Amino acid sequence: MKAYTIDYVIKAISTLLEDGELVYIGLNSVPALIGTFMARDLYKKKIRIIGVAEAENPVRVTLSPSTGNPFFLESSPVMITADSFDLAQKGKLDVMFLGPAQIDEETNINLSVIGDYENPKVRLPGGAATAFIFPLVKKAILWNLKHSKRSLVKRVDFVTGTAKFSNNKVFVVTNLGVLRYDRKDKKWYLDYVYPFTSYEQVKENTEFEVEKGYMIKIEINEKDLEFINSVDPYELRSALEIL
Amino acid sequence: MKAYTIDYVIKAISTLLEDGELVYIGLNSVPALIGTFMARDLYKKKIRIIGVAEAENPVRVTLSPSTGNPFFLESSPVMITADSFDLAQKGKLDVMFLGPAQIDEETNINLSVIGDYENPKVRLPGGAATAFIFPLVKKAILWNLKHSKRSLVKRVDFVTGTAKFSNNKVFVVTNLGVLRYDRKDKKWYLDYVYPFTSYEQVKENTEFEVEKGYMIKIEINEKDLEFINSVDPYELRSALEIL
Amino acid sequence: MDSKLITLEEAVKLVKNGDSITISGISIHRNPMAFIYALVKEGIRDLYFIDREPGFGLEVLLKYGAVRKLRIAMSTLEWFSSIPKNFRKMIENKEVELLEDTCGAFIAGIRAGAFGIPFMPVRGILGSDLVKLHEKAGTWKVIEDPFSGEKIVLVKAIIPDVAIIHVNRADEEGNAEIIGPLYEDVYKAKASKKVIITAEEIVPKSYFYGKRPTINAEYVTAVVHAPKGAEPTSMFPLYDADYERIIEFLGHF
Amino acid sequence: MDSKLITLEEAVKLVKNGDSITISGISIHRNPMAFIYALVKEGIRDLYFIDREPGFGLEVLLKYGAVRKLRIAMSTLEWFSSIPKNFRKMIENKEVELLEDTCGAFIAGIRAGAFGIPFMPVRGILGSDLVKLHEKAGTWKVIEDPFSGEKIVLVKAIIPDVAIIHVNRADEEGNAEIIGPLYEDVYKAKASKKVIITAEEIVPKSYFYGKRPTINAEYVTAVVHAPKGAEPTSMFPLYDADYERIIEFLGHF
Repeated sequence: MKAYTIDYVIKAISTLLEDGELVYIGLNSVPALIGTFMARDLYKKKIRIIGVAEAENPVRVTLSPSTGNPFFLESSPVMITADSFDLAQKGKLDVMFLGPAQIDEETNINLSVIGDYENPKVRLPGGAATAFIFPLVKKAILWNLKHSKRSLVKRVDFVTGTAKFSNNKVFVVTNLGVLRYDRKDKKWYLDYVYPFTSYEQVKENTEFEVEKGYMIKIEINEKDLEFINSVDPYELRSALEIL
Repeated sequence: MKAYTIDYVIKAISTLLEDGELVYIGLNSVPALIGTFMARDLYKKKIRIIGVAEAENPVRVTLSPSTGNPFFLESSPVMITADSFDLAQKGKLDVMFLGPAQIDEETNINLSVIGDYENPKVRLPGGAATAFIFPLVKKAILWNLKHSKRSLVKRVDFVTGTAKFSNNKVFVVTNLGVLRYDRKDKKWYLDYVYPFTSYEQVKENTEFEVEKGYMIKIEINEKDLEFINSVDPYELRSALEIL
Repeated sequence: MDSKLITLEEAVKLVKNGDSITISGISIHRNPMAFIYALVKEGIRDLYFIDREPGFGLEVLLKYGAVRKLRIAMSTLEWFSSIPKNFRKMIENKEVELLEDTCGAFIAGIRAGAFGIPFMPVRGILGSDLVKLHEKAGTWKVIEDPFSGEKIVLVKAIIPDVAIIHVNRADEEGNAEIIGPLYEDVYKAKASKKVIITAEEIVPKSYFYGKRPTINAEYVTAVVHAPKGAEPTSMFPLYDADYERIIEFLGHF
Repeated sequence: MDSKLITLEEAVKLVKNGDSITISGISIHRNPMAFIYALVKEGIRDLYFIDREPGFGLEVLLKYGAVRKLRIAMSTLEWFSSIPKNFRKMIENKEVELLEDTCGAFIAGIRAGAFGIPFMPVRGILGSDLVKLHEKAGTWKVIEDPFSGEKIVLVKAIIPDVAIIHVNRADEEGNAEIIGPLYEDVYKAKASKKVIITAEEIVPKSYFYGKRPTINAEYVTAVVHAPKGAEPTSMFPLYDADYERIIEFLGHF
């Protein structure tokens, strides 16, 4: 079976999730959705999955063009987003995924505009929950499939949201590996790489400094691929393939 | 058929309601409940009735020991109290009934304590929605079945709520008649009396000044009594009879 | 999620002496009576009882000396006793302290607790003597609305230690369904640190597939199977209040 | 209450050029598409479109030049187009103005509108550049929580002129039932000055006896019978999104 690069992103996301976590999945979040269900159903992590589809920990899902597909409810009760976000305000939401176009060295992230807000070069979709939830959630997993000096930047063009004033955990999962933000020394560490990526490659493609972290290699096996294909039988994720 | 004094209170309440009004009925509100349904079902006023029973304009009701009886819902959808009170915050609730132990000349009302709050001579049930809703509702109908200089007072012992800073209509329906507060000259007028009561009697039994108002006589006919008995077949209202 | 189904005897141990609690229902309707009886049998003491319009359940707790402090907008047993006997006597005798609330402010406070925000504004109220009591207690503040400049009351979030909510149906994880009147029961459940659901009927989780539970499992600590658990208060649409038993308890007539 | 049942053609006349509107659903799910198509056919202009995570319905309104201003937290067609074409192009070309919101703040604002209170606090957000935009627009203020002294964002009540909510069932008075995901649709209905319900099915009022409607008639201005009224967006549990028609509209491939 052939693995897409995005399958490594999915596996990395799955790896970052831990027992006991309550995980929220937003719109337009294909790798987050597959990775989270992989963690729960293939790696048997005791997590609970909620999200914008308003399905409370559905027994099974099949990926469709929307990660907000209400038909997830065929195997779950409804839990509405306002209720889920109230949990975040109480500090009871563990994990949230955000897909910024730019991430900077201070944990500022941008999902709003490339260029100036009033005169944007590119108008992006908007931050959705970002500004609100990024500082509230216990673990923020940022994902970006175009790791380059234009996406992992010194300073974002616009601060859609920031974890600068929070004390939470922040990870960035990209097509090159996984960075972890260390709050003590305010630096980024490379914790995970893929068989086809290296520290040097990450360093070269990141505008801010990245130190060597755990440097664990994410591997994909047949079981992983089988699982990913079972959730995404139409290979919709291939549309996100950018390498 | 014999008419209780409370039947005149009920008829007076029914008389005060007008087409188009949205009317809320709280707990422990027997005359309000019967009077309101009389207005709608006997006098065909186009009013809508909601309340603490959370029944939205029930087709029919039978009085039981609680005016919050959920079985009103056998002929109505649920409309929850929080939703009804949100309408009040928007200025969209027309009529509310309150049953204060004391009412004073400035429209202050007391449902909390006789005597000092910290050292009460009598601890009353409490104001329920009073403080919140009395100034918000367009027409407040206060009812008191013991019209005397101890209940209609110069100054209440405790201001549970007040309409002093509001611009709404305030009526007081008692066992002696109906007073209306006039905001222009800040005086009370006697608008309705019963066949067995008079202006002099009201004046004598009220600590603050009362002027003659419309002085309309409330009469009760057989149809009224039939209707009242149909809503209150067990004559539960007789327990409130105090004359 | 693992099963949260426990016995009534286990569940009452989740409430500690001195806890603040709130219960489902109003007046003589859908009070979690089975739990309340078990609680007084356990000899619970010094509760801080928070609610909007309680009635029978509170009278039972008061009668058995379980309550030290109250924050409610009204207590009434309506036709049975406009001012409930224990409520009146124990406050007049200063055996119990009362911070009188008002419905709109209670709803604002319990909503703030439910939403995880520190406070919520509420309209009306200004001019009431309740304002002084609550300002002294630290539960309300009067501020100028920073948008309009108008005076408005802010209510600090109400976060009870325990909510006990009697429902029609629940699954083992705590997804719960209430039929008919709701009162503030969803807000109470969402606001409280621990939530105990007592249910007339336990259903499989699949009962809720595709449906919105009235209360989501995520908010629930424990589930107790308690058929007829509201008696002698009413449980729509299953049973009406048992007027005979209420009169008997009150010792009237 | 009198019947509020009117035709789609009558209902679109309730929306005026320049109105602020909000619609049901998100992304490609339960958008009131029958109404939106009728609205653009009517030639509506200068709408101020307010929502949390719109998608298809907004793209249609934008394509036909119905919108002047947006206040939303995100617009996406997800797999079909991460950044919807008209959304991106019209903002970049300054044909449409956008005040970007964030989900929690939108929920706080629409709840304040729903509850009839002037504002609502929301946690998080501080440090975001959105704060400056909203302070300038007069929609947010950063204050010190008068209880704790901590900084917090207040969101001014959001009160759209019109909400259009597509539902599974409604009676003629406007009591409405939504099955499955709810999003902020109840808050939208409660907050808005006019509420238009479009319904897959019209049921007799007795359908709601003893039940809590998702939206109560008291909040509703008009009811329209619109079977398949969400197509090509999805309508749980009746029909899935029509991917072919969405792709066709987008002019992809």
